[in-house]
Amino acid sequence: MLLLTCPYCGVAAEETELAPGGEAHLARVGPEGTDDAFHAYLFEKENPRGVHFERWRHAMGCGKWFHAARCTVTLEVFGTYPAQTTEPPEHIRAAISAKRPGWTWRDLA
Amino acid sequence: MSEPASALGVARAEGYVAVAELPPQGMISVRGDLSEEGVAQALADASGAALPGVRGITHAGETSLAWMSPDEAMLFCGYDEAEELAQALREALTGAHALVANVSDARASFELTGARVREVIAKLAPVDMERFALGEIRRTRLAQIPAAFWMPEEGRLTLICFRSVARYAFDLLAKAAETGAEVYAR
Amino acid sequence: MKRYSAFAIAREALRNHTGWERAWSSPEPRRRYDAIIVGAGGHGLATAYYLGKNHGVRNVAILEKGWLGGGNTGRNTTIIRSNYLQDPSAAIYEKARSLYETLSQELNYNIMFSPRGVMMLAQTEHEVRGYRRTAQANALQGVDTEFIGPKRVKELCPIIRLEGPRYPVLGALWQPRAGTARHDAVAWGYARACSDMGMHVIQNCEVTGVRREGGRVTGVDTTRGPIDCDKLGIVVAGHSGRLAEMAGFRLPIESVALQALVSEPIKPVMDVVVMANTVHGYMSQSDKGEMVIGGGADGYNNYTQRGSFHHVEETVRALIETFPMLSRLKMLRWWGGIVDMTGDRSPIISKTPVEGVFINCGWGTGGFKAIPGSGWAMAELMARGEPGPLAAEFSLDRFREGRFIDESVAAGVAH
Amino acid sequence: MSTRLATGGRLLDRSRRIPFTFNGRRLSGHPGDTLASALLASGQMVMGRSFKYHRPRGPVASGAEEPNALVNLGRGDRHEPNQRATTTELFEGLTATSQNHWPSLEFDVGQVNAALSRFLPAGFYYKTFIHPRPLWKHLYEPFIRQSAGLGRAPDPETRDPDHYEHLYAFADVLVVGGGVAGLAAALAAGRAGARVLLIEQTAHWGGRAPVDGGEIDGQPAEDWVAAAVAELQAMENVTLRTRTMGAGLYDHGYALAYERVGDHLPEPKGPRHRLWRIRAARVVTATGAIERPLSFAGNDVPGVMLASAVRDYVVNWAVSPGDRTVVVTNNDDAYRTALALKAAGLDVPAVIDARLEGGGPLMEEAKAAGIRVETGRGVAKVKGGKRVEAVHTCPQAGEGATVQEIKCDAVAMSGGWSPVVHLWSHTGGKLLWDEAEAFFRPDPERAPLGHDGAPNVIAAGAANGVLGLGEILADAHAAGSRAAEETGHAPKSDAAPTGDARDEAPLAPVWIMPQGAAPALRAKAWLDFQNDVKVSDVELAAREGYESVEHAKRYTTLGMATDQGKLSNINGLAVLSQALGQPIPQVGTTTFRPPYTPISMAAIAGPARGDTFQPVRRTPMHDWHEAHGADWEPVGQWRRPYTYRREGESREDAVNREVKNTREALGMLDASTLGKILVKGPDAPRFMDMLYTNMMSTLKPGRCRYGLMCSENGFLMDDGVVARLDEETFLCHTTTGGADHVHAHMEEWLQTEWWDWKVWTLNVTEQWGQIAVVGPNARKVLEKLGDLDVSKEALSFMGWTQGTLAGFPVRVFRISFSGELSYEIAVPANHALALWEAIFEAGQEFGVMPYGTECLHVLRAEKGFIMIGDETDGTVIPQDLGLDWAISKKKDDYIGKRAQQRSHMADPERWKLVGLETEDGSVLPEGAYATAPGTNGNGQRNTQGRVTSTYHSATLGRGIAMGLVHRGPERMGEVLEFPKVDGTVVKAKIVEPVFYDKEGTKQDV
Repeated sequence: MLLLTCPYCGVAAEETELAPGGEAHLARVGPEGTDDAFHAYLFEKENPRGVHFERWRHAMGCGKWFHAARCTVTLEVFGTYPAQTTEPPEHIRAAISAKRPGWTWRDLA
Repeated sequence: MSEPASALGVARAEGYVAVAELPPQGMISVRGDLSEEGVAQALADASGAALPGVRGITHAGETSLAWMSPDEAMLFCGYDEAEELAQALREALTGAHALVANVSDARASFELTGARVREVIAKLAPVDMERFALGEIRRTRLAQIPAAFWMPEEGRLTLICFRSVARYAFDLLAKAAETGAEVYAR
Repeated sequence: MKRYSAFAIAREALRNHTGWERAWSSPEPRRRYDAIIVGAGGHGLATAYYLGKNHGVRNVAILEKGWLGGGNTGRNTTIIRSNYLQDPSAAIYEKARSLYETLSQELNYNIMFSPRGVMMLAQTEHEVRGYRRTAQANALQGVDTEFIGPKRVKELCPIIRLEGPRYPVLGALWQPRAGTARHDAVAWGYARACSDMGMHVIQNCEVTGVRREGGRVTGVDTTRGPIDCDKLGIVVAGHSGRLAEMAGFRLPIESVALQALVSEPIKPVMDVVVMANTVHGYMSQSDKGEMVIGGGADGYNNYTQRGSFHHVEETVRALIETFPMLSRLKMLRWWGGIVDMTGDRSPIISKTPVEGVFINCGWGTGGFKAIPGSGWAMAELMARGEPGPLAAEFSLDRFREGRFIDESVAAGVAH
Repeated sequence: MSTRLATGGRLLDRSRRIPFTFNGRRLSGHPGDTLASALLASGQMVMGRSFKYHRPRGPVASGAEEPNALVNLGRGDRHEPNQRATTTELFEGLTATSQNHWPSLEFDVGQVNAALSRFLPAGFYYKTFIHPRPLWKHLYEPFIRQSAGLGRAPDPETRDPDHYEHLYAFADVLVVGGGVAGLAAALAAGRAGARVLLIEQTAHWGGRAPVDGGEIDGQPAEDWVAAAVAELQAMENVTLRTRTMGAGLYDHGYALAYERVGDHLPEPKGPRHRLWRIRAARVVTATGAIERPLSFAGNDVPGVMLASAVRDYVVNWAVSPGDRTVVVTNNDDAYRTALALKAAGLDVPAVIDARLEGGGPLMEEAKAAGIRVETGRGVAKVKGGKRVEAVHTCPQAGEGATVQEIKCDAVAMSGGWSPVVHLWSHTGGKLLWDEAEAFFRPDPERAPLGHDGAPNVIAAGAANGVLGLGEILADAHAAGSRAAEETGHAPKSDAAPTGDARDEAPLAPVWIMPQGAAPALRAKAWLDFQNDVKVSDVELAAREGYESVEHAKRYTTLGMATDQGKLSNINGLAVLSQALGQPIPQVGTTTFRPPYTPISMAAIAGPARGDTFQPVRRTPMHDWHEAHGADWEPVGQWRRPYTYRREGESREDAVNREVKNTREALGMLDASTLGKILVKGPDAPRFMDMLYTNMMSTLKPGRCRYGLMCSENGFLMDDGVVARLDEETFLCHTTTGGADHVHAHMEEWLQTEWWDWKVWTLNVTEQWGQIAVVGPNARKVLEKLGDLDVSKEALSFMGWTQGTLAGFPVRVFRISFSGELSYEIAVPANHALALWEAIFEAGQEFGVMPYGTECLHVLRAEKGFIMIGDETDGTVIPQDLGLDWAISKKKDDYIGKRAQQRSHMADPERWKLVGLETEDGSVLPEGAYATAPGTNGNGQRNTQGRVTSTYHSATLGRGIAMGLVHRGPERMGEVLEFPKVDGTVVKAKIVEPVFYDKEGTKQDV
């Protein structure tokens, strides 16, 4: 029963106030993209055992989408941050490095 | 034009906390960046209330101004004043990037009164009611529906939800507030 | 191998059952096998079994990082049905169901397949249309189903409340020859049969790497040393992504927790399996008397085998509405399993970018019922290097082409 | 013979008697009794039958761990099976019946299984019932099922009259367990100022201490408990709760507690159960320990109990389980039972102590009290059937040769204690094997982690593997202080409560008694009393290769009974490890799953039952529809009238009437459920172009356009009419089911992809009631209502306007989903019913009738309009439906465009939408498939199309249908064959999907 803090309204919201939205930081592939690129964008999701970046919406609250950095094995939450960014902010990555030295996710580390 | 009819015709239930549907209220939704000076000013002027902070609600007489999200505010007023007030806001916000809509008919409002209003809400919403502050508005889940509430004063709580589920909300609240279902001794 | 029978039991009883031999051997790994199956769950063991039985490939090892049958095979609600809408699904699940019918005799191990019948309740007009469509499709697919009315529903399952209150029961899709089986026994029975064919079922042996040369698999590294092989079958629900990564390719898969629960045992009240998709719940009664209830899946990646409580809550409240007599029964045990979800919620039985490596995964919430069919199709694929008709449509590249097999279309969730 | 003692019973109010019945017998007990203690006091030792062999069963324990004493409780709608007598508080008029026997508790034919037990070893059913195949279904399984199950099932038509609720609670520190450990921890945390919630599963505080004796801070344990509770109750920051069990621990500090609010009353005054959903920063598990049975032959005979339980019955409830009780032990604690029995004036013929050197001070005390102690001895077997008659003692070291027979009618056994580590383990806390005490205890180095990755569970006292009153208090005080500190509350510097230090000789692990017990004895030594799993069964499992503890457990069903192995798991594990010749920690332990003890389904559902099972969404006109004979259809959570039936009308008649009337005169439809979403901003036009396949940016203010919305995966997701309100503002209509989903879809793209675009959205669905006025007379009625010019000139087809109608502020859309002259009128919801009634009134002279969703479907089908959910099913793209005209070729992008370029989506071989006309005019079956010659590789019939919508058209007097057909539009006039489920075949011709008013003149007048 996850507890995630919405970075917009500051509520430490329990899972039932939230809607999960899958992998974070996907770059949309439009009509110009290749079959492979489009396939990767839509289906080849990250599925790590460990550090993961994912999207959540505070659906039953302020309605805002945000991102969470979470461990899929211990469910530890390293931090949450607004969705209006193409990659995790530095302080989040630092927080992860402190807890999980040598972590990697996609091309991040 | 007919008298506006609330969803349940101001239903009422008496338990260890009283649950009453309120008559139609004026509500105006404003989408706009609340951190923008123009938007903030227009809201303050229109409501006469101070611009609330995050998860805050401020009052000025019959009018209240609520923070709904970083880019959404809700203005509460008399049902009949809503259209005018909305129009005034639209004019005040011309030029700014904002959306103003009179949504006075979209929701039902309830008032809970009694020493244990916090306890009754705690049966239905995943919110730490013991720590819920006056002047705060909380958008959350009431059992299976979205709802929002605030406490104008200790022992009194106002809750809003969509009109179509008013019956559901009322039945739940009434049951939770039934005499005999008290939880805490104090 | 000593055959199991009532006589054998009688004989053993006279010597305090001291004469029973091991159901499966516990050998040391060889240096090399013709084929290695990673994962000794139902699907992996069935794959090995049919490799031997149908294709004569018997120099096979099944590697299991924990104990055999310890994954989803031992954590599901044991429902077996084939009333699927799309042709490829109906084909493989019906193949599985028909194999289940005779599996006890074939394996000489009672897996207790109980063809008690499965009904899927139609509780909205939309569901009625959906299930009528499924019945039409099944008739052409050779799957024996029919759409029945409320009266028949009540006859078959007296504990159902027809009138609602929220969703009246308007009818049901009824598959009389579907049912349940004893889940652990399926894994144990296959393991015993594989062992009997001389295959190696190796437990507590985790694969740590996949060795390749020039785009071709040559073997695996394990916690018990390297092992060579010509062909590698990856059949590790919940961990497929990891193994694929070791082999150097990606899968369109996300792993989430799926939950189930059982009540305390009561005397028999329910002779059929009931699925109510409108309210997202399904239930049957085990031979022990427990009401076995399937819950929902989380919407986020999770490897903890623990789901979130609110799914249980949603399932239970729905079932109480449908079966009011549940109200005063008690939840005895609650658990979760990790399931692989693909882009269209249908499985993958496919070749991979690595020559000699084959993948069987993505069964989502529907794996147990497919075990024999899945093993059959996977064995065919591994033996021939090309998919047979059962596996053809379940290839990896269907996502790239937009050729989905979407079962959720008929009515709500596919369990 | 078990009886009530003349004096004592610390939990009893002996001044009052309360009547109850068991199997119809009228009995009585005292307030404070449990059902078990009251039955024992009434001489009723046998309370049930075991699961597999139907052996007679008496209580073995006194609390939540009880595997045997399960009863059917209550009558009729309040009947509840499998209630533990040991945790059922006695109340006035309680009625209970025993379970799992026929015809009676005393004589049960099922007991034949016991006689045949040697033929029914663990897993026997896997090895037999195999041939002949049909017999499994028709004979074997039905037989097994009948003999299985425990409690009587509630009646199918039963309706639980009680209600249940949930409660969200928050705490810095949740303390689970109200024994002295829990109290000490709560005191430490509470005094430090932390917000504390302390829960206890029984009705009493103090746990075992008051029974076991000893002093705390120089006063009797009982007095200290009373003082501690008083102090805690006085603290504003502390909440105490009895009858509340810590059921489960979940991730991120989420805990479930199960409060039995009304179970101790004849009828609950408020809710019966309350499920607490607690979020705690720290959880202190002070859940105590459970005593282990000893595995000797006949240890399941009624009268054989845990030593601690015997002590509880004597001290708490003044019940003597027997007149002569033999105590069997491998540790010192059991001597307390011997002493308690003696003190109560009961006979203790002997203490059989498996340890060669025997025990410490407690043993000396027992000897001093004149109790005979035999060390190095064990029990070879217990004699007796429904009641203990005697025990045969033997050397523990031997194979069970009887040394002596001791007559007795009860046996108190103690195999040592096991900490209750369930909650600790629920979220992944790991365990350590403690060699000295021979039990698993929490490993502080591998505690469960909270959302921040820090350990969030602290075990305290016996639950932490700490025994001895003084040691427990110190450990618990430290746990409470630490929990407070970690939640930001500096602990007061006060010292821990002091108690007597433990002074006991070490325990000697005894897993089988005697050590070398012969097979015949092992086959009678029970591990799991309810499921009838014996030492020999676990040994058999090991022999057959079921070596993993999970295998052995599942193969033998050890620990899978309603007590979930609270008494049997460790003993079974130890037997398995001996059989495998591996140390216990290497064999491992099984996982612990919630709940700790079973909790009611109803409590889990809470208030979600009956009218509040799920929200029903009602339009402003809901009650009007109800009053006018609406036949409801659930559409999502909405209720919409399927049709309005009149007296004596069938559903079909009603629909046909509505269709005819709407085509010929005037119909009204409540369209309020349609989604309405505002999209506004300088970037709104380009956003709309991305959302819809159409070109929306070119739509003129004042005009409407039908639009399609696809998912990024290319499939048609929703459709509806878009009205442009002004240059910057669009109003998007969605399907009834689509409103929330589509709004979320818009926000998702705006917030996570195009956050730099200046666009706001607002879901105003419920602000408006929407009324469709449809039919040749539509304009007449609106003109009659006045105020608004609805002439063709002023408001042409696909235009919209606003103003007042009959005094109501309205927005009127000139759109048609029926092919008729049609207006959709939006009015503020609080006025919608009034306007609806006004139109209905005014419409009388024009023959107005309300119509429902089915009529709506027929009307649209006659016109060949698609319906999301019928023509689409999540696999259909707009191109399949001949909607290419609604897909802009000028735009280089829209959501779903890229997906639609994939090979399979662009494939000309796809099935496409056509109309279908049966040759005989009949209605095609719903969902019917058109067959093609031959079969596929899997032997399935080939198909070339399917029916998506099929209706009887009252207008045309024949069946009409739409369907998706392989290359359909190129095959006009071809005849397809649709097999019916009854084997017959319907032939239908491929036609244009528009059946009525092909030119579209009627809607544009």
